[in-house]
Amino acid sequence: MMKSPFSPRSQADSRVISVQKEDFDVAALYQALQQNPSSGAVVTFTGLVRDLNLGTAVNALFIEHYPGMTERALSDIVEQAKQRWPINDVAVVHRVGRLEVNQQIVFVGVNSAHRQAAFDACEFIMDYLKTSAPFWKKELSDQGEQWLEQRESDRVASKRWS
Amino acid sequence: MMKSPFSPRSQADSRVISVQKEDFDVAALYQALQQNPSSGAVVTFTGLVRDLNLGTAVNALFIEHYPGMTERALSDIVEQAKQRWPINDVAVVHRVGRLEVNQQIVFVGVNSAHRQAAFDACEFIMDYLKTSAPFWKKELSDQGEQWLEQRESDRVASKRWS
Amino acid sequence: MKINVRLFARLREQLGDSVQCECPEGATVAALTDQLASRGDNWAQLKSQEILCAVNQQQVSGEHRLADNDEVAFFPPVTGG
Amino acid sequence: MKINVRLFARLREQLGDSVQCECPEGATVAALTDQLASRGDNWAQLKSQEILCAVNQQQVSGEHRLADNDEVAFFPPVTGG
Repeated sequence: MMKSPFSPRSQADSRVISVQKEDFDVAALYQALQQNPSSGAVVTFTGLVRDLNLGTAVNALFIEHYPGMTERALSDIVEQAKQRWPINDVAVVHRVGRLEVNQQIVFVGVNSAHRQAAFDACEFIMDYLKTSAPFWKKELSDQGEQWLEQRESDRVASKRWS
Repeated sequence: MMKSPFSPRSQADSRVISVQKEDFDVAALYQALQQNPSSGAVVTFTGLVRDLNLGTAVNALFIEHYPGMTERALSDIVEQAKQRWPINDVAVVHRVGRLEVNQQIVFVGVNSAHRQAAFDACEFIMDYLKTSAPFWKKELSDQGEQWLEQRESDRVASKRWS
Repeated sequence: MKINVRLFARLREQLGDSVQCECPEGATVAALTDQLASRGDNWAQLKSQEILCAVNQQQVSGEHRLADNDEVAFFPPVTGG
Repeated sequence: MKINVRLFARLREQLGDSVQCECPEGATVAALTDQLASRGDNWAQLKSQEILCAVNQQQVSGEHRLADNDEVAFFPPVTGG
């Protein structure tokens, strides 16, 4: 059996928070979330590098973060989600460094007894991550390098939870 | 490379709809959804057999369906989702027959350029599946066998989209 | 005309998988339901508000007019997912 | 007191990774920002509304009072995910 990144199952519900250069394995992350017998629902979100952003053909992304503060911000967001919804295990993985088109950027996975809590918590974590975790994306295209601006739609999305 | 259940990538966006006795492989389903270069977001939902339902310790589920009508109802639901949101590929897999605790029941996966459409479409498909696809669950516990009743919360969830 | 009736879930367990009916030309689903309900106790539940009906695998209401060889299914509210 | 200033994303590219500052006892983040802004053109952007500030990895506002050896970070709105 594959080693679970969620430490002992008999203990309280687990949290995985990781900021890393390496790619992540959605299959292994899902498998760990699937193993909680009191969870009837697993919701996962995966963000990928798109080939096109606001009309620009993208070659790659570079993602910078603030080591230490980023992990702390992600923990805070997960903690808030656990206080708002009856969810069990949570995993948040975000990559940094250079990422090519189609590569995986971010994973958020949540399990819960019922589907609505799992969907809501997963969306909430993504919305807050987008506006309050210190990551910055630079887009590399044939037109050169460009730091991305925060989207108004992301600010709106995170405000709907408050 | 793993064979993708999504037939030729250069063609229009694909749909996978399957009603089956066999278990499904979330890793393979995810991998297919991840391969669309114009998708920046993949959302997946997996439903599992819980060990406890409304206070009863569950041993297993038996799921019955209406062959032919079920597949048609799932296609209709996916079609409606595609008309409402700018989503790309969609996969819906639902198992039938006897399922043990912790086993996978249903998978819904959606990809899209942006996360909100992927989240909304995935939730919509699950909400409609719960109220309009002809599947019936029987719960097997130490107290005997019992056909489940439709939940009021599921009726409410599906109404919020109309 | 000949109508093929199918039953699912608890209706199937109580009434059987399927039954063949003879209906007068132009009968509605409601008329077929009445005809089946008259078979006796357990069959009367087909008239319950909550029981759903599909003709040729499309959900219909009681006013739907049947045609020869239609497949008519009766079933309780669905509980998949 | 000694303050360690760190910069991220486009601020880092324009102003450098980090810089050490001397501040008077009890200085606020706003005072430190003014002091840095006075270094010249590119530094003035630290005073922009949209630039965020964290002290010891917690986001703070301009009134926050600094202590010796604090780590102060300035950065643009975040764009991860």
